[in-house]
Amino acid sequence: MIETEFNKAANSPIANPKNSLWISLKEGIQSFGKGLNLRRFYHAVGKKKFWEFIIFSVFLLFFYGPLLNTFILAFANTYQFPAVVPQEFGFQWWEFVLSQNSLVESIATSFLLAIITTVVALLVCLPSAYAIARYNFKGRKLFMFSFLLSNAFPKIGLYTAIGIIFYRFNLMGTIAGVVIIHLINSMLFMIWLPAGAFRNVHRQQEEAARDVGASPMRTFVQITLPLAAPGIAVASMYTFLGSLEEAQGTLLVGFPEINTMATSMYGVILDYPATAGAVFALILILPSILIIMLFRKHLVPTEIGKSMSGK
Amino acid sequence: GEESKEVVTLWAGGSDNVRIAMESVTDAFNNSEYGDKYELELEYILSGSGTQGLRDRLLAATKAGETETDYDLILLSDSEYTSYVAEGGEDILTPVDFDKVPNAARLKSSVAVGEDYIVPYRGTTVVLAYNSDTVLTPPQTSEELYQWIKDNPGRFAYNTPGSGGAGSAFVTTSVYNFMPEEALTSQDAAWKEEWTQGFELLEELHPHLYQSGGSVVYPNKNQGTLDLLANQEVDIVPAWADMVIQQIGQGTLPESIKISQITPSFTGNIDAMGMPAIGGDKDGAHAVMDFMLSEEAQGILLDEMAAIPLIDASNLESENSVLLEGLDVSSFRVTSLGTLGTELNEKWDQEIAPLQ
Amino acid sequence: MSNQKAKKWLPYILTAPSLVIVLVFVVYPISSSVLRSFRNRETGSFTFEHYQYFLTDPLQRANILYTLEIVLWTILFTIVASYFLAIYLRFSKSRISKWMGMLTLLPRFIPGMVAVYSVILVIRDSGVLNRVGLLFGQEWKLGWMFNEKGIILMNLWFSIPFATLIIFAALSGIQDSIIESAKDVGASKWQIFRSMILPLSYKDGIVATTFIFLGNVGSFTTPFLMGGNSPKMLGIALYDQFNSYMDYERAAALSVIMFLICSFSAVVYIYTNLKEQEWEKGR
Amino acid sequence: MEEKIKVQINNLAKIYPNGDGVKNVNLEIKEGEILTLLGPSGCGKTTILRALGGFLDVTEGSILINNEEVTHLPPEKRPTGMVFQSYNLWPHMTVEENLSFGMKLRKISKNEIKRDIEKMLAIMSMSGSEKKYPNQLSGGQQQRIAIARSLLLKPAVLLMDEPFSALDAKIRMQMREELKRIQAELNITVVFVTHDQEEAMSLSHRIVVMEKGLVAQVGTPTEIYDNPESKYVASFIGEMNFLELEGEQVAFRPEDVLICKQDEGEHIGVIQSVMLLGHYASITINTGKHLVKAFIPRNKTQNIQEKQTVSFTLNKSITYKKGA
Amino acid sequence: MEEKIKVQINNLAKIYPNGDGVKNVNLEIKEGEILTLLGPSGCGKTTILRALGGFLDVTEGSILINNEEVTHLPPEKRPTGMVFQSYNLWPHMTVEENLSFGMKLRKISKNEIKRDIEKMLAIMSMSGSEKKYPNQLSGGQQQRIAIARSLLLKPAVLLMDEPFSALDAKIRMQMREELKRIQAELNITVVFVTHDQEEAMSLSHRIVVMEKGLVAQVGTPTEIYDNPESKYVASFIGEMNFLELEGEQVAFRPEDVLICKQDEGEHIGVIQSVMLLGHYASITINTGKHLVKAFIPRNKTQNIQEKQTVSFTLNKSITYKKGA
Ligand SMILES: Nc1ncnc2c1ncn2[C@@H]1O[C@H](COP(=O)(O)OP(=O)(O)OP(=O)(O)O)[C@@H](O)[C@H]1O
Ligand SMILES: Nc1ncnc2c1ncn2[C@@H]1O[C@H](COP(=O)(O)OP(=O)(O)OP(=O)(O)O)[C@@H](O)[C@H]1O
Ligand SMILES: [Mg+2]
Ligand SMILES: [Mg+2]
Repeated sequence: MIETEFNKAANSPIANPKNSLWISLKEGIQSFGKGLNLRRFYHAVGKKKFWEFIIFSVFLLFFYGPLLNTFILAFANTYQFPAVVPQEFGFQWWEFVLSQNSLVESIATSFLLAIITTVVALLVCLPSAYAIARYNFKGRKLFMFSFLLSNAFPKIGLYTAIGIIFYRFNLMGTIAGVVIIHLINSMLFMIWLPAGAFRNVHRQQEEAARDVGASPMRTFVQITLPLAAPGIAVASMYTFLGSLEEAQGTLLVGFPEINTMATSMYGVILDYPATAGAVFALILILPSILIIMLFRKHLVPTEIGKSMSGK
Repeated sequence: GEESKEVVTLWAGGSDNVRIAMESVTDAFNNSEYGDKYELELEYILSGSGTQGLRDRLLAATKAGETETDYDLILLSDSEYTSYVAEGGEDILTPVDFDKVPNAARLKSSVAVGEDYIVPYRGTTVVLAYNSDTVLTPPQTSEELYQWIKDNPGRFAYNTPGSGGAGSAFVTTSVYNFMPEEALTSQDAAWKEEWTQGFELLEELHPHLYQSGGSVVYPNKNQGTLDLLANQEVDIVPAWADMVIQQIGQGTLPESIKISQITPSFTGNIDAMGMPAIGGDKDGAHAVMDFMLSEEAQGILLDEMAAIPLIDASNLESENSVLLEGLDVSSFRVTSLGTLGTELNEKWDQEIAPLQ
Repeated sequence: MSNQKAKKWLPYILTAPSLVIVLVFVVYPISSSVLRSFRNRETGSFTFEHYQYFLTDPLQRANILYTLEIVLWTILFTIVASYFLAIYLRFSKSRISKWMGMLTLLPRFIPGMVAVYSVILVIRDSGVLNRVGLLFGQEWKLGWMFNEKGIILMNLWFSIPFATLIIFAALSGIQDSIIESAKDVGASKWQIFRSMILPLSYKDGIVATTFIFLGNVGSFTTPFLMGGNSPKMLGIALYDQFNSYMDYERAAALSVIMFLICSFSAVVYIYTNLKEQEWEKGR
Repeated sequence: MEEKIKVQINNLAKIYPNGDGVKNVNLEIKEGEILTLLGPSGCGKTTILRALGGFLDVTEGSILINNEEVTHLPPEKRPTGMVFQSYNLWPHMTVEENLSFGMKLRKISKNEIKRDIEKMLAIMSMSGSEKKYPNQLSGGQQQRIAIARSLLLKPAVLLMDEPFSALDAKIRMQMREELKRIQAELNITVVFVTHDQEEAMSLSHRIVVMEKGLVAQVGTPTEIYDNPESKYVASFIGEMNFLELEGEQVAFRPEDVLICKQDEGEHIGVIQSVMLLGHYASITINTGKHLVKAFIPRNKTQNIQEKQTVSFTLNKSITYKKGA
Repeated sequence: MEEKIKVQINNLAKIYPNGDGVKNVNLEIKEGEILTLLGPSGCGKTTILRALGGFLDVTEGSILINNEEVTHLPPEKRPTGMVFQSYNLWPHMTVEENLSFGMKLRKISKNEIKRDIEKMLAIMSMSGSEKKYPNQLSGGQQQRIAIARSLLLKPAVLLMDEPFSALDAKIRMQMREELKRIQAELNITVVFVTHDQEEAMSLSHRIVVMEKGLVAQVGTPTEIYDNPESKYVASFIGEMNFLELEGEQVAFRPEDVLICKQDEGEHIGVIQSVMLLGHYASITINTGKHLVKAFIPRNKTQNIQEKQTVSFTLNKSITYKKGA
């Protein structure tokens, strides 16, 4: 039944101009299917390349296909079943989303929170990271694993228990309370990653600085820190983005006084149709993309992988 | 200057469409002549976000003996009022001084309970939303609906009662239709004995409901069933009238979607305003209540969230008025189950959800 | 001498701030939750009833098993796929593999909600996949929403890139000459994997597994948006206890149960991490 | 030594995408000889070796081992054994497991494996180390085990890529002698890669000197030391002084400089430095235009001091055209 | 060279928690000399050097530099400069920034810094590399900059911990000569650590031979080469043969073996191998009980072949008690 519906729409001479896009898409896909003789392709590029191509396609489709689709939907005014591509493009939902002043406010709050969280996390975690990297003190491993164990307790359970403390200290619904929640979420990587970075700074480089007359503090600030900066930057980026996207804890201890993009997104996803959610998703993802562009030089997959495994 | 204004904080909770409408009302209040004296601030608690609900917050603050809070004014439905009183006592709310709310005189309907403590401002009810392309004659009675469900397997869905009022209304009426009408507004645990028949019905309907991946699925949240309807995966769902109307207007629901009420009807609500005793600015709160019953505010609510006006709507011009036609506030079935509601949901979770 | 003493205390001073935060905002709340889980709601007396409830109630037991099932499948698929990807990334020198290396990084930075939302739009019965299928006159109702399939798929979306990164890093630590000398003595691809790659990287595989385990046992967003009504994943069951039933004692007990399940995996991690095998010593 | 040809390389070329690589390589490697590829970093030694081992697809040419074409076989199908510069052993396996891994793949019986390993460890002077892990062995011992591992599989050719360069000077020396001994004992064919001319001189039967991807000269160590065909080879093998005399380049070795009493010598210069290098001393003489290096036995260094003016003659020299 | 004492080490001991370390170290380092600490890996060379530089708390004893006690000063307060084996430079700073970092800390004026750096780079033959980053320099160049950095601060003593061991053989040689030249030019005091006896011999004024945390012998290269006080020193410095004759150990250097015609020599043996090492050849003679190594000049190798029976006498030898 649905199929005939669809054929009717597609073959109709007065085909809605809105639909022309996905008709041409359909034709495109069909002719692509015909033209792309997989076997011919296989022989043209060779076995290795062929499989590489297949793997890469599957990879892209699985990991990036859905995101791309969401991006497209963000610019759809109408997207009703069974259209593949929105029937009508436009900025209707952008207008809707951006017209709400609470949203603009929540964006500002989000960034404020993320910045504070990152700065506090740096201040609190860097010394620990340095200690882990440089000193072989008693309880070092235990200390490292305590962060792992704290990740083993269910987040919601933890937040609720923290809530009780927060009530006592009047931290409920305050920036400080939310920052603490975001902070404890980011501590694991904020310590492990910079610790890896500090470990990669050769001791000789520090000693050489001491040798030419720099005090321990100056050595740390002018030699160790800049050399570990890429790793620290990546960790900060995790913290920053993590804080931007955190919703569960913010809802539990900060809501409704503290409203962030992520908590708003919750409502939008739950209570709105796909197109509005897509706009919000895009807004939420923008900082990630910007930051990744900024840091892409330091994003070395192997290095990040190594530090994430606590090495 | 700005500083001299008294700040009134209004606390509310619910779905996001209510938030948007309430934000508009807030802006309107601040721009009205009341705005010269008072500044209204909205604190909105999104439902389903896992955060502590408004009632718990207020009760917690009351029990903690706090007196100087910013819970100046809260929004609550008349059915919720019962549970506020049940846990917080009669004096959790301050009685309304109706002299300071002149617009109250224009009210066409009244609340079922707590008349002295709360002022109603909008109505809303659960209805059947259906795809008029495929359902030419929608069911008129509950019996017809149940028969339709069995005749059209997989084309009906209701959301889990814990996740939204539409599903909850469907479950509640399905169960309470077998019971005396007074049970709907009673918190007496004895009524639990009589739930059996209703649950048998729900169990019987279960295999005929919407399926995905080979098993029956109850979507989460009110929006979940509306999505299924929009995407033509089902043909009929129970839904809040305001949500359906609003989304048809926005174009996210196709225009083929229509609403209709059955008899006995699904439950509805009258939403009201109340002043917690521990809140501050009472004068400001009265001013806000008065404003909410003005034509301006009622118009905004009608426009933005298809709320059913409680004052004479003939002067209000809105596309939504047409769609709301036939939904009579005075005939809404009101529930007030208190903690029994939670237990009903729990029973549903335990008996219906796990069915294969 | 005082210099030496200061040196001894320095690491403890440096770790103090983060330690205090962990103690106050993690260890203390967890401990109080543990206490609470043993308390009767009305009388406040000591009781096992909450645990008993979760371990005997058939629904709750089904939830626990359901969660474990999802987590185990997720781990299985993830590890297989990640090894496959990581090996490809490590040993292919083509430009595509460099690109893929970079692209595996990004999903970590995509807000979880956005990802879940995006995947739902594709796989739900009225999603992009089915719509594309309809273009060809096919009904592709996957039926992956509202059951474990969708959750597992989504978990894979999150965990494969993550595990791939960790395993890839481990494989990068394996010298080419180790693989080449194995080839040289006549080992096939499978033998190289079994005898060289796996023993030299399994620890990192376990690290990845642990993180996936921790992340998935308590996961909320994915099952909340994609899961069915029953059984439920533990994250949702816990949420219900707070949000719908407001039973904080039971919630605490469930938290502790989840914690114990997770700790099991964390202990495996710590054990393999602390245990240095003979051949690793002095490296 | 029979003159049987073990490996034949015909017109081999391997060009990397960036244009680097080797070409025009023609070589015959005889059974039972140690052939060394010698040249500075980046000249393509490893490239040739890896082509022999099957780790590279060659661009052109063919390789025959035992008269059979192997050009396109993967490493596991070639009768070659490779020893790398370092990280040879599998760190997670004991010495015994390292040694038996390849043999097990060949389905050799357990007893035989055990016997062979024992014998080989004895040859390597490593008996009793079966249960040790590589990290419990010194660098030199590890390389011995690596060689043993290859030899146990009885390869037609043993390929060694700078196997000793990560070792200490002393151990390096020792390993060289060891290798010569084992090679002679088992009469195996070895292709050895090094950038250390001393190493090449001391252990090769023949040396292939390479320059920027091309073969510059092939010959026995003596041939190459005494008759370097080009200035490049001359300067690369051993120490060589170059003087510009009447538009020609005169090349001579430091040991061919004869320091004379007073002014009897052909050339005059000031001694700039004296470095004692064990049994001989290296002296740098500044003639004003050039620095000349001379080696003299230790017992003749008593009379020689820095800043002293001396004269010297050349025992022997070669003349190259300029620019050659 | 004046005989002024620059550094005095009195009864120094540094014992690590695991019991390793050095002890009973007494040394006087004279102004303007290159003193080398030489010994096998793990003997404690680095430990002494780091104690001098202030990177270690010593267990016992004292260190005086310029007659001032520095035993408990941190590195930044000591008049020493250290050059490490590698990773000396700060990769995030240009050569100029690397060089000026320490000078700026000393509040030297900008102009002076600039002038000094230029001069120092000229001495190091590195002029014009101011704006380069360390990763744009070769290993040898990096070590030069590291030396320059230390020298610019005019340290009383320059400490160098195997500074050339990460470099290629050729460049290593070159750097040694370079170091000698610079040291002579600036008349600085250098404590140099190496495990390479050739390196120690070629550049030191005096050598401290170490054995397992203790000083085994101190002396000039010639003294140590000619009169090693113990078997240990003898075997460590240069090549040394040991024969057991009548219950005593006779030690002699390979160059002191004189190969005789027919049976004229004191000892008889079979030539086991001949290794050509450039300007001389190393010959191994099997006397039946021992293997004896002999060095002979290249021009005398014509008549010598493997497996030939020869006789030889010893020019010179030292006798040790057994067990010494
Ligand atoms: N995989 C590769 N891709 C591109 N160029 C390469 C590759 N491997 C080697 N080269 C280049 O080919 C040339 C020869 O390299 P090769 O490794 O054979 O030199 P080598 O003589 O072994 O040097 P070394 O002594 O440094 O090991 C060099 O210029 C090198 O940069
Ligand atoms: N921080 C330390 N803790 C414990 N033992 C150490 C430490 N540093 C060095 N040692 C031990 O002290 C001894 C001397 O070490 P040192 O580094 O001084 O030797 P070295 O002569 O410099 O050796 P190499 O040539 O290998 O550098 C060794 O046995 C070493 O294992
Ligand atoms: Mg090479
Ligand atoms: Mg050392």
